[in-house]
Amino acid sequence: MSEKTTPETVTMTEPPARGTTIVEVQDIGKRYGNIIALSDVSTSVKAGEVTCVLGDNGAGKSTFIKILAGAHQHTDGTLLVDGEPTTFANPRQALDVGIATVYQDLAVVPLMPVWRNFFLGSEVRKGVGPFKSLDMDFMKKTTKSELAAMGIDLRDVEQPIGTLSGGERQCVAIARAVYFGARVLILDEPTAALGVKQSGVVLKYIAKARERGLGVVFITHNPHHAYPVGDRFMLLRRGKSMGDYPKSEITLDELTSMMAGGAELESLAHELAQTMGEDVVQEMGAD
Amino acid sequence: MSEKTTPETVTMTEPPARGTTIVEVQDIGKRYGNIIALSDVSTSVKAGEVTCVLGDNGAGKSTFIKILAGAHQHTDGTLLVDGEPTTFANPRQALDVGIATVYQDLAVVPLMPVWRNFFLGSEVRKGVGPFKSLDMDFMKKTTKSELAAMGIDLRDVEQPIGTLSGGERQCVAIARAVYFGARVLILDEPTAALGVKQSGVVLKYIAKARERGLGVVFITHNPHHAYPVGDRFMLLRRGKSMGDYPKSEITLDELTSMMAGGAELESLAHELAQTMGEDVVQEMGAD
Amino acid sequence: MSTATASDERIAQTSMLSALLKRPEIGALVAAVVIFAFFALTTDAFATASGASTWLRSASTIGIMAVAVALLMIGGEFDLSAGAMTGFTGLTVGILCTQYGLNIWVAILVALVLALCVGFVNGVMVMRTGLPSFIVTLGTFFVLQGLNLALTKALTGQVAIQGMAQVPFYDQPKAVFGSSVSIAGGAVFASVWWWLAVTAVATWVLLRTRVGNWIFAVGGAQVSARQVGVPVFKTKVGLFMTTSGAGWLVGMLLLFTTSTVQSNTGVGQEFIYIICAVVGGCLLMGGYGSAIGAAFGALIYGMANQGIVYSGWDNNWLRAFLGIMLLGAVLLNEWVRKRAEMSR
Amino acid sequence: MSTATASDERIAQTSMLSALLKRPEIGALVAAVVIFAFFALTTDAFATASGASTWLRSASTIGIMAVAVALLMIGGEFDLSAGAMTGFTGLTVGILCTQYGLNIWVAILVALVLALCVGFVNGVMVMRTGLPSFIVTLGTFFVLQGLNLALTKALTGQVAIQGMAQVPFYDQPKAVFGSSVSIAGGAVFASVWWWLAVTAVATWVLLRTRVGNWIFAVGGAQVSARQVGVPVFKTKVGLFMTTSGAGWLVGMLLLFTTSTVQSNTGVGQEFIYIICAVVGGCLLMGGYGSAIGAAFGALIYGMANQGIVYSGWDNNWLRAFLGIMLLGAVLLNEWVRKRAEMSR
Amino acid sequence: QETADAEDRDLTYAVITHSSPGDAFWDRVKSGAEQAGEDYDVTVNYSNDPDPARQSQLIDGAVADGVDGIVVSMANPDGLEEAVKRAVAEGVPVVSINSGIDRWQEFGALTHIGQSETVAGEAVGERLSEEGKTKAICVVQEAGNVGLEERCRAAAGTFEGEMENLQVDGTDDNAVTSTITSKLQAESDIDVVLTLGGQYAIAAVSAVDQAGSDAEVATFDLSADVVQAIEDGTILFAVDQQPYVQGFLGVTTLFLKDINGNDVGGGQPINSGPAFVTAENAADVATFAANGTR
Ligand SMILES: Nc1ncnc2c1ncn2[C@@H]1O[C@H](COP(=O)(O)OP(=O)(O)OP(=O)(O)O)[C@@H](O)[C@H]1O
Ligand SMILES: Nc1ncnc2c1ncn2[C@@H]1O[C@H](COP(=O)(O)OP(=O)(O)OP(=O)(O)O)[C@@H](O)[C@H]1O
Ligand SMILES: [Mg+2]
Ligand SMILES: [Mg+2]
Repeated sequence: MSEKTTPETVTMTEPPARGTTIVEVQDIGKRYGNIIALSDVSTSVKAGEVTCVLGDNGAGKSTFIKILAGAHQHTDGTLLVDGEPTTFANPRQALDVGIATVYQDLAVVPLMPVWRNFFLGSEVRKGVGPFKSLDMDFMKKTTKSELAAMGIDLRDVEQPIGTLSGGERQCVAIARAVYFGARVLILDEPTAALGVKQSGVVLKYIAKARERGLGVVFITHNPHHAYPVGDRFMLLRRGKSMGDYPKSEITLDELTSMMAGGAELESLAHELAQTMGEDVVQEMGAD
Repeated sequence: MSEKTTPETVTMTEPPARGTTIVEVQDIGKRYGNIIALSDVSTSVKAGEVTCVLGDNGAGKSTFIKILAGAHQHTDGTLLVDGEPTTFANPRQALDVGIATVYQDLAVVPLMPVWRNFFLGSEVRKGVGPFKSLDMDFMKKTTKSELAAMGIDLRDVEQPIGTLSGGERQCVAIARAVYFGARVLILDEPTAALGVKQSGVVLKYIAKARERGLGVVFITHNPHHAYPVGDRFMLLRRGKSMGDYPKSEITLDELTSMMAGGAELESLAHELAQTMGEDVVQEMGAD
Repeated sequence: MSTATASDERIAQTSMLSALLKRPEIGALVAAVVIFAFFALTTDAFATASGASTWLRSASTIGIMAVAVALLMIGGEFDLSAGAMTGFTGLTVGILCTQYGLNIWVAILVALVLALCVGFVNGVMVMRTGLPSFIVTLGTFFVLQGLNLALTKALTGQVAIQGMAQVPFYDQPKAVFGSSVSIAGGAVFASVWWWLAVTAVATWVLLRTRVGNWIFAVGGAQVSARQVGVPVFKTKVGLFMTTSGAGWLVGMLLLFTTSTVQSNTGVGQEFIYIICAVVGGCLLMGGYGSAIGAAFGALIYGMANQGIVYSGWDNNWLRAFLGIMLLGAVLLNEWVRKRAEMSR
Repeated sequence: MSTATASDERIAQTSMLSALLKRPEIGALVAAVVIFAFFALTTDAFATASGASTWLRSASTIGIMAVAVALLMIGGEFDLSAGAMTGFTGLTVGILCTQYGLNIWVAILVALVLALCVGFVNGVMVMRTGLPSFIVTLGTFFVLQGLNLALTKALTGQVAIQGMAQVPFYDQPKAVFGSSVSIAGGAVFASVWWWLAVTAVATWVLLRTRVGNWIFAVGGAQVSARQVGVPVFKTKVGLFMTTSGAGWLVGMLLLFTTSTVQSNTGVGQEFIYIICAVVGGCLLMGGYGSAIGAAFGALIYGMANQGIVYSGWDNNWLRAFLGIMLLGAVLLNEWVRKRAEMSR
Repeated sequence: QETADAEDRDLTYAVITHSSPGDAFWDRVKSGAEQAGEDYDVTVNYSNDPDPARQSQLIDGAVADGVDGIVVSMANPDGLEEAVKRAVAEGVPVVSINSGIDRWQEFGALTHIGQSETVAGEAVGERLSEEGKTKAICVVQEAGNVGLEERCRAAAGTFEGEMENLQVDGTDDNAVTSTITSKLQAESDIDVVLTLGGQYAIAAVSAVDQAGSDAEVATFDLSADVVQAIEDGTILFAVDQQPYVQGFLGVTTLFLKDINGNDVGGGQPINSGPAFVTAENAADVATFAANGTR
């Protein structure tokens, strides 16, 4: 993993045959103490497919993907990787089978420079034996170019990542996952802090990853982001799965109203209309 | 400030006359060491108006509002509050003149219970003299109801806020600012982590606040969120102001393409089209 | 305390007991009970009234400081000068009375003012320079330690206060700080009552007042606390002054119980206070903990220290036993806390 | 080092010097120079070869430990058993050689293995139980302290190692750990070379290797580090073992320089190490610091300690002077660092 | 208290001193007390704490534990006054050792077994004057320790030349050597270094060597290495306060009181030393020093 030396923009190895199931979950569940954050969720991540996970705040989306990423262990049900029942003891094991993740809270070390964060855990080294040392030039260059490709023009890759803006940090996390994602790419609200342009780039990345045969799990609250790139849509509500629809069975409008909880949205639009005027609500409705 | 006892959903006091300038900045700038995050920005926040601040990631939006909120001190230019040149030494001073803020990083204390976070810095007390103690019942009840009004049905207000989902935490920060915002309400990407329904509630809150004569500063990357509620749109790019437009001078489409950097977006849509198919790009374009 | 909707399907179970089990001090309480039971069963004197009198006394002065240090730690800071402060205030009173014949109450007041000043300086230095309190108060510690030795020697020619009992009106403060009442045959020293009072007040402040809220906030996330308008500066300086005030109280208790203080009194104790606070459930990085837990931590320490002596184990191993007992208590503590987490 | 685009209009100015000024150790370097200059100017003996020999020697053993402790602190942990460890290893070798007649090199190896085991146990306990290392290693510290006293006493009948110089082949390890060479009229002890070597290796590891990256990461944000695949467990346990290994090295240096160790050797020194690391720019909460800075911190401490003696100030005030000097150094340090921040 | 006869020796004595942990001098007191316990087949519980408040708690604890007698060192008599008086009032016989010669009668102790740091210190001061020394440093390895301060103060009192205290960090051997070296470098007219413990004498010898000074080393307390050094002539003399005697006699006094009703000393204090170990008699004590009993 750390022996990559080709400074390509997006490096992906070992693409599995399109349509094969890479990761599958059956009746999976997670409790934090007596809080049941997730229960009885079943779905699968297939090569060359984008699975969008949708749902209200607190529905359990992040909990779900943390199980896939090895950051949390499930307390009920089964997780199958390549058909084998697995429990990832830590995220390293998930990374080692080619699952790369962008966490909602980004998983960066604030005081460390941007480039060290980018390659953290998968450092590129040169030299031999006990005198192997970091290939700093390569890593700095790569970090800068990968970020530039996302439209982030960093002043200085030596800057502690904690001093970057929210969106810049988000882009580092995404660029890193894309760079190291080998078979599955998991993205938890990657576009939340991003501008329109950067969001577009991320969607493009997702499409490219799908193209190359990776399985992608994509979480977002924006139906306009989810619908164009998604192949399947899994809906969570209050920790339970409310269904798993292929794109052919659902339209953007249905998706939007499902995400918003149907009827409620209309009454909301109505309320807003009273304060802001009718024309405004039309725009709103489109969202 | 802490003597509020009416558990109204949205409590706002002292609404100034509509259209009066509450806060004004002239050629304001901010440096972090040798990094110039913001320079020469001028604008004003008026009672009963929503000023949207737009711009790419890292453009300086958060820096700008942190100056208004007293969290950072400006290094150049002037900040006028009610016409008086001011430098807020700390956010308390800003709060005391009625400026409440939702920070992008939320400003919550992860290990503290939700209700203590909600009232932190503006605790409600009962009793007399040195034996004043916290009015815990009132604070817990208020927290629960304010969050319920935003569509967040919390299991337990005693839960440490660090264990809430990203969106739930966001809602606490927003509900708090709305509850305590007296004259100016500043919101830094409040809807970023929110679901469709919760975003709608936040927009409704903004509309209501405007209605009641508060000045609102609203930062978002979503033109569909900005356009319906905004009265003026200020565009930042690389720390500089690119203009300050009233709603009458700009359409949603212009706004969108301005936010995305115009031409670039089109080439992006084109690229995505090649991988995902034409129909998809139409949806994208709408965003 | 829990306001959870009982009918929420996302909560497995909930009970009154579980609310109690969530408290940070629960582990320390269990550990204290276990240690008590152990020594009560294995030694004769431990569980007698006069035995309890001894370990309660030794726990009490440590306990008062541990509670104050716990507040400070919850607020995210350390005070390494806390130990030397107990000696400093005692020596101040001793020197002023025995060498300069100052009225004893006035001397006590002077010592209090001096202590608060040191606390204030500590707090202001930490807040103004942005240096870690660990280092700033270490500097103060060294300075106090040096003053204690050098001034005492220079002014009294000795390294300990002598002849305190002959000072006029000695009996008055002695009644307040150094007396003891006999309960069921065991002497209960004034320091024990003070300890209970300090713990009760600290617990009330922490959980039921605005200031308590601020203490948790400045320790848990200082930037966030500042952003929502918590007066961070005042809160922290106040905490440092509270700690040095507690140092004064303990200095008085030591002086009037034994009628002497030495120039090295309290040196090295600062870490005992921190240990007690941590055993009692405080996080080292701040933002979490309890005053009552720190009191239990001191009780554990006092009981272990005295219990080992009662057991008649070879004194050379004292430290080793203490270490094992401490580790045991903390592990038990943690185990209980984890179980409590699971069942909450 | 800086890869900033020179033409970026969002950067005010940038220079080669400013990259240097960003380093965490810069403040400590300046403070060390100031203290050196102060004593060199105010005393006669300080800046002579034989004077330098003395303060370098006293800085060296503290410095080695400070560097190891700095790595551990950057990794977010403390080791309070580090001081007692220096005594423990020295006593082990002393007892094995003088009481059991073991070959001296074998004894040295046994001590190393024991030290690494203690480090390993420390690390595993911290990682497995989730307890703060402050408490776990405090337990180990007490246990070691007890063992040092009780075992030494039980096995040798004394509280210090006697007759070490009469052990066969004593000269061989003495040459490695306890010899001195004369440079420009001043004796430079082996410990000084070891100190330089340890500092250089630690700096290289920290800044130029993968492990160094991991150390910063586990200290700065353990959860995040784990999420991106850093082997947190191995890194931390390795750090604890490094610290106890350094304790072994210092134990050997002490034993073979003075040919004796006492049962209380190193007790209380653990805080000196932490102080030196913090003066050298390490953050107490981890994730930031430098090995070379810790070495400067030890240098400052060593120079201040000896310089005060050279100055002939009233020795009772030693601690007070030390405290003031420490505060001064740290304040200067901070001031330089802030200036550096501004101009970077 | 029951009066035990020779057959029924189920006796327990507490020895409570003001020693810091690991102190070589007090370690010998402990050895003496424990040896006496073994010889008489009685239980001896040794405990120590330099802090008078803690020490008086230990005394209270021993009383609560129902011991048959207490041996106590009273470095800071004011601090122990109440506790000792309480013990006596409870009928527990108390013997004071080492320090406290002025107060033991007042507190109601059976007797006092000396000698104190003062007596030893004064003897050293005189001895150094006899040797013709003019400028001395007294090396204090633990700041603020009452016993150590007293030794230096008493020595300075009888020494005709000039004597100054030097504080060193006793837990860092390297620092001890360096600090003494620095002092000798800074003041080359120092002609004697007085240390307060065997280990520190060894460090002082190497410091003298390091500094190229021609000062001589004298010390309190013995150890095998010190005796060796005296024989080799690198240490001038050591003063042996015979701490073993203090521990042994303390327990013996209580024991005799218990089994035989004896009042050892007959209301007068008993002297336990000091003795000087010099090149002449070093060989005689060498074996005892190696055993850790002198
Ligand atoms: N403390 C700091 N030190 C150095 N640079 C900083 C600091 N804070 C922010 N910056 C820099 O200032 C610039 C503006 O940051 P700011 O957070 O204001 O951006 P933003 O417009 O809010 O972006 P986003 O939409 O991503 O939140 C960024 O490039 C960031 O790297
Ligand atoms: N460590 C934890 N302890 C207790 N409860 C937790 C913990 N982590 C999450 N939860 C709870 O589990 C539920 C699901 O959280 P999760 O983060 O998975 O939601 P989400 O769907 O990602 O929401 P969002 O869209 O707001 O990010 C939330 O109600 C949250 O309060
Ligand atoms: Mg989430
Ligand atoms: Mg921002």
